[in-house]
Amino acid sequence: MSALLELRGLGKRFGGIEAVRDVSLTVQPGEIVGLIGPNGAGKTTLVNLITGVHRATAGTVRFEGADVTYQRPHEAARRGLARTFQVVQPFPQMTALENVTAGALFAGAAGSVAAARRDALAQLERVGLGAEAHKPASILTLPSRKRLELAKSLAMKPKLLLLDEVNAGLNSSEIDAALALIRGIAAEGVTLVLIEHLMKVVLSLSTRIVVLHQGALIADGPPKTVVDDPRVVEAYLGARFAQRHVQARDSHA
Amino acid sequence: MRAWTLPVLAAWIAVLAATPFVGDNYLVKIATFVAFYAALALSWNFIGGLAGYPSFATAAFVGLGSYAGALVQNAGAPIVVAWIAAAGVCAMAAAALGAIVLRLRGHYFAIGSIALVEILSLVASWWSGLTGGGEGLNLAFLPGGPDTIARVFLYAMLGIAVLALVTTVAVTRGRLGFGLRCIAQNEDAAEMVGIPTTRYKMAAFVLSAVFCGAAGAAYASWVAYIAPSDAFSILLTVKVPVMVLLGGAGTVLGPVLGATALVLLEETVWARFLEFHQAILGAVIVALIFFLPGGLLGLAARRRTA
Amino acid sequence: MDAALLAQVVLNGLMLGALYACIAAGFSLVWGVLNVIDMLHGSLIILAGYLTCSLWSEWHVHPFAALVPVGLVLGLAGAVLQFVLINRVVRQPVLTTLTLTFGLDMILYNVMNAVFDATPRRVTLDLGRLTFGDVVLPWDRIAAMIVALGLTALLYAVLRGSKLGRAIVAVRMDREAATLMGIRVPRIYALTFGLGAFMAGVCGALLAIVYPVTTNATGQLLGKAFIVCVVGGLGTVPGALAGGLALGVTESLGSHWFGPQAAALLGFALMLVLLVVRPTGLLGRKGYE
Amino acid sequence: MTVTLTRLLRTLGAALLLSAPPAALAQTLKIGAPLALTGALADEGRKQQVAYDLWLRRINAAGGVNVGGRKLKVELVTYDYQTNEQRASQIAEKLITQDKVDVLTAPFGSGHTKVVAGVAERYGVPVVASVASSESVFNQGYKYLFGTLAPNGGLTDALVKVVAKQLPAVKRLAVLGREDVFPKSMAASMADGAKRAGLEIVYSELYPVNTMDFSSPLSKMRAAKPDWIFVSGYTKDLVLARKQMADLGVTAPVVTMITGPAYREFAEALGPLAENVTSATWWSPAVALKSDDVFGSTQAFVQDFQARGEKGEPDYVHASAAAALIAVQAAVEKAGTLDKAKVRDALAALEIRTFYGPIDFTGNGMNAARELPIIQVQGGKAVVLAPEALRQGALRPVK
Repeated sequence: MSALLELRGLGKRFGGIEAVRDVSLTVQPGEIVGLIGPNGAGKTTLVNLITGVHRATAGTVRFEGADVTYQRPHEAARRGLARTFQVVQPFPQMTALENVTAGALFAGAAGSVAAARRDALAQLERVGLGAEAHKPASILTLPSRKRLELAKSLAMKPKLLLLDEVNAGLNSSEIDAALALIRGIAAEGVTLVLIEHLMKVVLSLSTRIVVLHQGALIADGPPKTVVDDPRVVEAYLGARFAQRHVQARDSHA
Repeated sequence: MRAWTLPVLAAWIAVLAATPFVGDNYLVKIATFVAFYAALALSWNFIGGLAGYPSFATAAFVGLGSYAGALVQNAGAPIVVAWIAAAGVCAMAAAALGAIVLRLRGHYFAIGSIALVEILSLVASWWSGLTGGGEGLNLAFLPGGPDTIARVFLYAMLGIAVLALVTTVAVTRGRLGFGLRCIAQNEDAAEMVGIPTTRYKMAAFVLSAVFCGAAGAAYASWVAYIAPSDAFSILLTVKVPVMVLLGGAGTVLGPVLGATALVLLEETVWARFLEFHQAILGAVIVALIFFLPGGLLGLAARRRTA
Repeated sequence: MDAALLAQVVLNGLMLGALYACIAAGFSLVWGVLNVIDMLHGSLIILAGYLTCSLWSEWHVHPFAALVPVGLVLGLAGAVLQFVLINRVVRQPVLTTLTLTFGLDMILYNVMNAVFDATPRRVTLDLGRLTFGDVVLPWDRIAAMIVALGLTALLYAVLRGSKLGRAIVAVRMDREAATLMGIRVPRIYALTFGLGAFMAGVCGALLAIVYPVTTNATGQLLGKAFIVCVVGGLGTVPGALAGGLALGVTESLGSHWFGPQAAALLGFALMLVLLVVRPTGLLGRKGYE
Repeated sequence: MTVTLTRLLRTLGAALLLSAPPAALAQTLKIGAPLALTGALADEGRKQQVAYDLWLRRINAAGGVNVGGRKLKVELVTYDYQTNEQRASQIAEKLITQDKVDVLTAPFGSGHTKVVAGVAERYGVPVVASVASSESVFNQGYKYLFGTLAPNGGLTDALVKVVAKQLPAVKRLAVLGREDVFPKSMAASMADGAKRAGLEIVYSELYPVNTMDFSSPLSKMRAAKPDWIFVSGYTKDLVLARKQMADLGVTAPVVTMITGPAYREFAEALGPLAENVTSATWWSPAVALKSDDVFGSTQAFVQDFQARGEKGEPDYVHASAAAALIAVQAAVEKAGTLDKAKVRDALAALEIRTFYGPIDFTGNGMNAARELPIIQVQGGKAVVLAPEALRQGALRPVK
């Protein structure tokens, strides 16, 4: 089975700044990849490159084998490459149901508006927003809006879903509920990429972790080894801390 | 769409269609202008009401339709053929011009669309070889008594308005309408959920030109003479969006209601206040902005939920 | 084509451009700060022209003396209008604010027609001209250049030097943050619109010498202001000046080579090209679309 | 259906019906006049209104129009069409169908005249235009459209003759015309007349309707070193062009501006700059004619004009507008009936002498061509240079 998503030498330069530098990465179907890295590491830029929001200045993006480097965002969505937004982007005056219907109707390619509406209602109930279906999206609480975003992404029938800090701003009980939901999505065979800061979420869900630092990949492997990799520690906590961490680990070994 | 929209529209069509049998030709002429402006308001609603792009290009397509229709009619084609040809020309022009102005948003789109009116007006007056320039262009004086001609053009304009209405209902209920509403509220998010925003905006812009083209061509056949400054009128290009605002933007009934109300208002106000009718219409527009933000339909909705 | 004629045409363009800059200065400020397209701007300029003509014909007040007083009168009126009316919808989308100012323009247009009637009138004053060989520079156009530079310098001084100016810039950059800093935004909006109306007043007073003042001209003035703002770009002080000069020279050369009708077309074409290629305009800054 | 909506629509509908006037009064001659009282042509519209009123007072003072032995009072029904084409066509329909007028006068604008004529032709209602002088207004084969102005070709021929006789050295003509019905045909017939008279056209361009600046065309014109500068346009254009000619040092022995000098506003707005600017016109108060119309003579018309409190002297627009109603009166009296077809035929066959000049409508409805007065602003007033019978002064070169 060829890779679902394949990045080769991907780069993005904004004038002088190189936000993403020479990233090569493949994602197999069914994987749950945690994409982590300190703030400003280029995580969201990378997502924007994959989904066509920004045009890559170097390298290629392949999805299901096809070269989609210069695809437009709506083409990515229709190909089953969906993403959620760090800052939730609803259609403010539309109801929650209509927001999700939009996903079902276009990327989800529902036969008709009515069919899309039915799909949407099912997804809303699934994420527990069935009651708020007819409320305008703008008055939903943050957790509800995050779940709305999830429901919309599901309605788009994605093959690969990029969850960009979907748990940001949630308290611990809300995170547990979100985790359960995400596990359910993965169980349905949707490949996931979690862009996250919360180690609890990343470690408990990811089958593999990729670390981005100053636009470049510095680690890629199972969660346990990556977390201990000195370069990752250094990226997050600074060089001095990294040495002490290594000495402490060697002294225990 | 509200439950009572279709019956109200049916009544509106019936009343206009009945004017030749209940009133004199002057009443028929007013009804014809109501239908003419309803067609323009419905056209504007695709791009301004649904997609939320404040277009001031209406007069550009009405004028282009007048000239295209006149040239085709003068080349010997029957009038209805000329009107259809004019609609086609405007569709193509909208596609070409849309590729330029639709890349802009908000204020810049508004300014870009007004520029289209001025540019086409200048081209029409400069290209005198084809359009007669400032001297204007004559059209054949159609045979037929005043009553027949009055009815022909009432039903012509009403026909174009009904076509625009049917298209509006189809679009509003369908995928395109839903997509345009998403674009209006958050264009980036719309792109993200899989809406090909460029193509949808282009479709709305073309739809906003097609019926204007046909109405402009029908108007040219009716008046039998067109000239650049009247064909491409800035007053018309601002009055049409005001009509949709007055009725209620983004709805099916709004444009029809707004066009009817403003034409009748101009009739009654103009006849009464000779000296200050323009100031009074200005005051009506200002009042509309403050007291009727959702337009007449907004009023109806507020009453229902209050 | 000899050099003198080319020099004359380019100078004509620059002087015409200076006039365009005066016309657009206030409009550009209101658009840049309040994000409002002020359809009233053309009528304000013509109103100032009528006032100056009356001052000249009734009391022989020299237009240059009338520049500031007429400007202040309009500035005050503009500030009150903004505070009472436009402020209530200033955050609405462009369609609302543009339609509102269009309605107000219809009222002002009708009142001016009733009070002054549409007969073109002018300050019959010949300021003479400067000649260098074949090249001629009319003094009233030179005055326009000076006033244009003056308005730009005034705007620069106000925005950079004064407390009001810094408040305007703050409001332009981030309305919410400005409010948090204790800036009474509605008052700043009123003063900004007032400043814009003041500039329209000064321009109108100057125009009374150069052009016949009639209500028929309000549309053309607005059209030029649109182009100048797009070409020059919003959000910078010299934007209107740059846009005006660019448009003036383009029209002058265009008319010389391709005829007057082509020149008008060229002006709009220049705008459309810049709208697409550089929506921020020649000097404009990001974030003012 | 919400209460507010139905109430609003009902009040609008009722108001519309109220605006239709009550049934026609007893037999009167009803003349419909669409006038531009607001909008771009408000100035010119008011001139027509004043002229119509002067005639109306005279005719009703004389007891009315003599139709088949009965004296009928005259009623003038006017509406403001706001210099708006759509409004002009609506008003024409309203005047004909609701006010049931017997005859129409035409609006000021040439284009708007053609639109009103189109409506009137279909109803068979005679229309008399007072300010349409280019053939292109009369080229739709309308049988019910007439115009009191003689074709503007006559103007330029008279101009060329005067200049050739009084300043024979003038050979190089520059033409700057406005891209608009009347001014464009004036520029074309001027160039044509000059060529026929052997003059050389050294510069010729058209400027767009909303021009705000003439510096570029005038600079190009100066380089062509003309000795006769011809500019056509509306008062606003001509005032601006004349001022910018002074600004840029563009001059020539003969400066002709059509029809600037014919208007009092031209000289007032320009002051000294208006001196020695020539024009051709269809009428001048200096044309002292006796006439068998309600006024009797040119002086009487001028006195009525000033008695009404109007400033200065009447210009050709006033005279031509009054002449239009004189023609209507003469036709109705000749036809002896208000039957529109018969009044139309009477108009076509009309040959009368009025204070404004002879009226003899030709095939396409325009008044017959005739020797038109050439005027020049001298001492702030329009002085007649030709024809010989009316000469008040000689052609002075521009300083």
